[in-house]
Amino acid sequence: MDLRYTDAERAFRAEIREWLAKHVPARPLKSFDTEEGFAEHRAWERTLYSGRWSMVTWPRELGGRGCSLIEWLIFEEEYWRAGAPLRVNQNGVFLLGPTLMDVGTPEQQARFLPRIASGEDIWAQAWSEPNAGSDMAAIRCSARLDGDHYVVNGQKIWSTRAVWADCAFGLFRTDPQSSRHHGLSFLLTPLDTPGITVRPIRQLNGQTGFAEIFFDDVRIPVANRLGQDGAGWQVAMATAGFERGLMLRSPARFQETARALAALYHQQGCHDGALADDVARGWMDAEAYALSTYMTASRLQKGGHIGAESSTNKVFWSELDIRLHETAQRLAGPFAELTAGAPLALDHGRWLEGYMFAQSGPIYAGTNEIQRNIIAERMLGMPRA
Amino acid sequence: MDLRYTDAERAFRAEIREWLAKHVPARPLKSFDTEEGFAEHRAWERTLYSGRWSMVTWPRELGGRGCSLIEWLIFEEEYWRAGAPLRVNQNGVFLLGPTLMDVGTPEQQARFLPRIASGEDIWAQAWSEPNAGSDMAAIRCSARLDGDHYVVNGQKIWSTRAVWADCAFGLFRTDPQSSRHHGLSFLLTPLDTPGITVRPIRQLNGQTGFAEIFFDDVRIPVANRLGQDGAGWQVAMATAGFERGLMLRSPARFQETARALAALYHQQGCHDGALADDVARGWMDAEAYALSTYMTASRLQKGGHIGAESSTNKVFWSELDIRLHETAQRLAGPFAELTAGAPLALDHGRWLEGYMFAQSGPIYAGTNEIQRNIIAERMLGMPRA
Amino acid sequence: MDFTFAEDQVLLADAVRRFLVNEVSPELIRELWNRPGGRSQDLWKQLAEQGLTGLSVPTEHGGMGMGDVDWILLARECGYHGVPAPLLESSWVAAGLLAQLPPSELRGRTLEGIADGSLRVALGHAHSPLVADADQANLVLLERDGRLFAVPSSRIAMTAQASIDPSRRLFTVQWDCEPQYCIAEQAAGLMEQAFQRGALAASAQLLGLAQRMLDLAIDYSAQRKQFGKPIGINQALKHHLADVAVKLEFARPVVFRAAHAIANGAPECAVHVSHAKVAASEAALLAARNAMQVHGAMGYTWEMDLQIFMKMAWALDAAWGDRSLHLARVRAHVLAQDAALGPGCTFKEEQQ
Amino acid sequence: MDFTFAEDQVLLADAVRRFLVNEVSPELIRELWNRPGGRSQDLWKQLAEQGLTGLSVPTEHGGMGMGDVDWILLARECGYHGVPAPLLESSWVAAGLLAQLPPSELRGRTLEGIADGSLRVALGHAHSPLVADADQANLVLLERDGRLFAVPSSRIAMTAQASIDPSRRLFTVQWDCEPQYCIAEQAAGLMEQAFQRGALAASAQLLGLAQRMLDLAIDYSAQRKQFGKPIGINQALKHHLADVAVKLEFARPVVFRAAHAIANGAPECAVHVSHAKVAASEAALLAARNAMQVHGAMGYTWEMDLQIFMKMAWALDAAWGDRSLHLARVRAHVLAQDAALGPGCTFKEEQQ
Repeated sequence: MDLRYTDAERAFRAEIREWLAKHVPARPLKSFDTEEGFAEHRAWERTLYSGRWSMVTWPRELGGRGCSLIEWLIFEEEYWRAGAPLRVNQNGVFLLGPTLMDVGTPEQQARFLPRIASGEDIWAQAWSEPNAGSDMAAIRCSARLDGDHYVVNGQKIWSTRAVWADCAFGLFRTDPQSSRHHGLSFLLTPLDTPGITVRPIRQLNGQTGFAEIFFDDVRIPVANRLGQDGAGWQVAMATAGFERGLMLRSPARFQETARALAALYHQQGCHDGALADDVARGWMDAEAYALSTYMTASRLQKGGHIGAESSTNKVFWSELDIRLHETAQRLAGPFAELTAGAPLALDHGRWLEGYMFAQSGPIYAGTNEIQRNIIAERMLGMPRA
Repeated sequence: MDLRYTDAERAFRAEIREWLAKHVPARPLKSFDTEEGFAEHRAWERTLYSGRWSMVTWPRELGGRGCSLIEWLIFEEEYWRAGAPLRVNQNGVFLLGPTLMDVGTPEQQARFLPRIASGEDIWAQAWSEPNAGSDMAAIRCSARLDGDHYVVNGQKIWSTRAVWADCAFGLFRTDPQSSRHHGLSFLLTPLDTPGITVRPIRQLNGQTGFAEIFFDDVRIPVANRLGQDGAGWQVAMATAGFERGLMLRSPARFQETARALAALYHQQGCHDGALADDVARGWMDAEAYALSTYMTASRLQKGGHIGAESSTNKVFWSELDIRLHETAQRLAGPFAELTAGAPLALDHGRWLEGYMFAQSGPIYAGTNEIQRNIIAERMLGMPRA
Repeated sequence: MDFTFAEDQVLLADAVRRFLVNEVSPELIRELWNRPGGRSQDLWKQLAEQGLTGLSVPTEHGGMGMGDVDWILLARECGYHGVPAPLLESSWVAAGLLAQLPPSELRGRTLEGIADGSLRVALGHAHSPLVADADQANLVLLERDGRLFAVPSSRIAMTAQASIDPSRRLFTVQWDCEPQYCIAEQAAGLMEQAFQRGALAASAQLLGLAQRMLDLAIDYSAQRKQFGKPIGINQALKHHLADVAVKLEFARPVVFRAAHAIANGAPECAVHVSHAKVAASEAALLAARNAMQVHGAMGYTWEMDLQIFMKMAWALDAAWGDRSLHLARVRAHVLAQDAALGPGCTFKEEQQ
Repeated sequence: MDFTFAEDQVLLADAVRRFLVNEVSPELIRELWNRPGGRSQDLWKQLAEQGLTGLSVPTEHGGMGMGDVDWILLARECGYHGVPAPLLESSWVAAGLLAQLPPSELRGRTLEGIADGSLRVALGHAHSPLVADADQANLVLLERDGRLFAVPSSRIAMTAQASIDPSRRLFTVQWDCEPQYCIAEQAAGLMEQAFQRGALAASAQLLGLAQRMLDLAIDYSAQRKQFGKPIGINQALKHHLADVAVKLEFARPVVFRAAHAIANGAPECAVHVSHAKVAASEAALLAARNAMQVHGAMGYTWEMDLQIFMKMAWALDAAWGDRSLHLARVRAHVLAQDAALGPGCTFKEEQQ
């Protein structure tokens, strides 16, 4: 155990810090759940790519930096510290990218990866269906083989980024006789393919952060299938593992929120002892999440694997996020109800916006009830019903 | 709605307050989970009876005062305010007594009620069995009819007061062919009947607050059956309703604890804001429980019935009791671990003792998990599995 | 001692509930959220026709002369249905304050206007710079330097401050101190009582909102299927909603009792109101959180009604004194050296 | 940056675990709870034979010269098995303090005694008047007026203060200030470090206790049947224990990091230790509560092992600084005007 950074790690930090200081936009970008904001974020992804910072853990030959997980954590720390924009490209960089590297053919890797890296293709997820949310094995969207194409029919829902994204990846039932998690395949498709209709879903904050995707005789080339026909579930589980595991929510995000919360405490001239404790606990828990991630990253670098603790991560950060924003709402006093547009809204409305977004944390990427089942059954070995 | 006491209610309060001031023992009695303490408490029940205070809600002809539920609440407030002893006779006064009045024959009422009122007979509960705890319908203790007696065999467990009590009441399976909640009967028996063995169970605090009761060909007269043969479940549910409902834990108990907690806060010279809030919240919740009970009592007096809210009561007071004692333990700082015998123990060790006892609250009289199921299914109408 | 409502109070609440079920649907609320001005004159007219605008107005001024305990069940219904109109602020809180003033032409005229629905009165208080509905009110009651003013809204410069609940139309106000608008030289007691009444009204609405969100979640849990069965069979979801039921069950009597305390001028009234606001807020916030969790991703959409009531709950948690303010009042009471705590003190002041 | 343990540290912990599984059973703990004096000379001898008593003692005095990071996994095992002996207090905390002193005959002799198991040293600290194991220790390290004393226990008047965990033998002490027992003129820094090390040792034990209670509850939930099935199939019980697992998962790295901070004299060491104590305490208390709930009425009995570890957790929550003390330290850090918070500050001091 040595909790000092190496000289190389410190140099890496200095490099990204310097680059960000020069490049992070002076004014915050608009939300990528708006059309204009999406375009701004896409441009930011290109800027990141120009500095080879868009996917630091990817191999050098793909335009990445082959960073270790510790370096990735340093990158994230500096990124959040600098107040850089959220990553509109997250689905591609952290989910599809690693999956492609794992199970994609060389041809697929060459076709898709560079365009993800450069931000040319922004990817949407197409997992859930109206009756396949927590129960993802209930997927019914069909993909019938017809020559060298699949013909896809059905509906997806809760597709993040899908409103303005270029492409989508997801699971489809390629074997009509199959049930549950058998007979599914993992397909990739541009969203401008004929027969695809994207219907935005308006969310809590009034914006359209996700969408329904309707497939009506949509032809997807067999070459766009990732992994074997019928092996989609396994591919998807690996992807979901990346998601829940380490990279969906880096600790830096919550450390930044905890820092801002302490600043808000001072700004509001608060002297409420219970709220002071809540602020302190917010910091403690964000630190704990960071320490846990450093420990996991160290272990993975030595060849370890991430298991059911990805479920403990999901539960912990999503509930921490709610607590942090609840505390902020209490610190805001009578101003807690003001939205971004109100002149008296604190910190330009970030806290209320964040509070709303935090509501989704215990739900997406597998509800926390499902995660707790997984923890109890797979990590603790408790009996199934 | 009129939240002022009537003149009669005020006079009642004055009367009990005066009597208690004269009669409450100057030094606290020993725990009734010890032999000596049990005897002391039995003597106290006789003293209470001598003043007609042992069962104020019972009819006058049985030695009670025919008090309204509001008067009962006043009685309890004064009783706890005066620091009077816990009621060793609780099973008889609040559970068996009302059940006897409901479904007992005149002969049974004449036989059992006066001896309960006077404290001559202290009753134990004999509900649970080793494999019938939360699942009380799994009762297997058999009572085979043989002439004008039942012959009882089997084992009961978690029988409160049974170590030194005189009699016990409980459910027994009188129809060997029956299953679940059918074919059970509600029987009463002296504990010195041949064939009965009582084995004390040592609990968390080292004392023996409950016991196992073993029945080996024990003969119980049919005349000791309460209600019809095979109708024991219905009789027992009525009894359990009394228990969970209003009278098991009167609000005064928690209001007294909340008062003592505020005193402990001052005594410890505490300036911790979060703990100050916890003390305030303890008071608020104890008040809320009192207000809720006054509302229920008012409603019952107008002919209303108590339903699934008895489950919300159980959940609320049991978890409140834990919070109150957790706060006390935190206020105690380094002294929190000291037991009654330690010279530096705060308030003669009442807080740690109470903390241990509070642990049982969410478990006995139906675990809080079962209560929450009942609330969801019976009160909210959610679907069963 | 009788902690039940009178039969006519319950009947009135039933009647108001039937009225609101028909007239205030989530569709109306959504429509008003999108309408400039955000208010429906029709709805206000109907409320006046029902006599609700004049509930607190003395009978000699055309009202029903009712009190806080009469209001409390109605206010809960207003919360349950999310009434997108300043009924409670104008007809309970402001009217209650005006009714306390010595008789005057302005007082009489204003109370009559409130009763017949032709006038609306807004009110600012010391614990927030935000004044709800200042723009469409005829008068705004405001305090300055210890004196109370009834300022025509035309004499006030306003800046809109958008709330997460678009049914709440908030403004910061700038106004000059014109002596002709002064209606009382000693504002402190009146404003404190109005503040408490406002907090009580918010508490009652929060009870209603909590119940509404609970009901929505129960319904959703019965309809929505996963793994081939209604999601409501999951023990975790049952316990989420049971927790809400418990919280609500023990907030309700606290709010009712606070209404009685205000109505009877109980000496520790402020503590009871603060307790009520904290308890009702926390019940509603827990209902919002757990109903959201039961709804899953659907709860996060604009389409589901849950979001409407959730935002109303969030807003009312902040309004009329936030939890820190009200907790501090309770704390000061409980931790006072001479505090009368413990059994037998619950209705102490009512005994005197 | 490498946040993993070295292989030999893990192997040592494995060996100690195997030793404790065999030698420290709940039966032994129960027996010692009933034995006058409450300690087993045999067990102490075995601990010495394993080299554990001399782990912190410099090699020149017959010890193994190991540090805080080496200890941490072992201390967790001591918690898991409820070791009823003052190993951590004497051989880690007191030995660690003595090792800091300049060489002297007393220092050398005492450290050698600690290493070979012939001597035990107890320690009092400023945040509690209670001294553990003062009666059977040969020396008690105590501070007065800023100076550090090593007082023979024969020179101390003691009053027993019974703990809920009978394995903890607590005393208040009275002693005269005899100059020949003074071992350092400047006690403050040494005592503060010893206090932190004590809090760290308690934190590690609390991690072990939490894991033990979790394991007991998992086992019980699989064995105990209700309604014909193991109770562990109930989602409510699964979630109770999943909550414990989450709490524990995020307390563990905090404790490990605090060990590293003490070992390396990190400038914000006190904050890290306080964070560790709070996190480990709360994980253990949640484990106690939820394991109790899973055990049902059985958990409330003396017979089940749960009560042993529950009481140990309650006691250690109070010992070596309670939560209020440690939370206050963290709070002061977080709310300092110049606090270095936010991303990139986690290992800030280690960078320097």
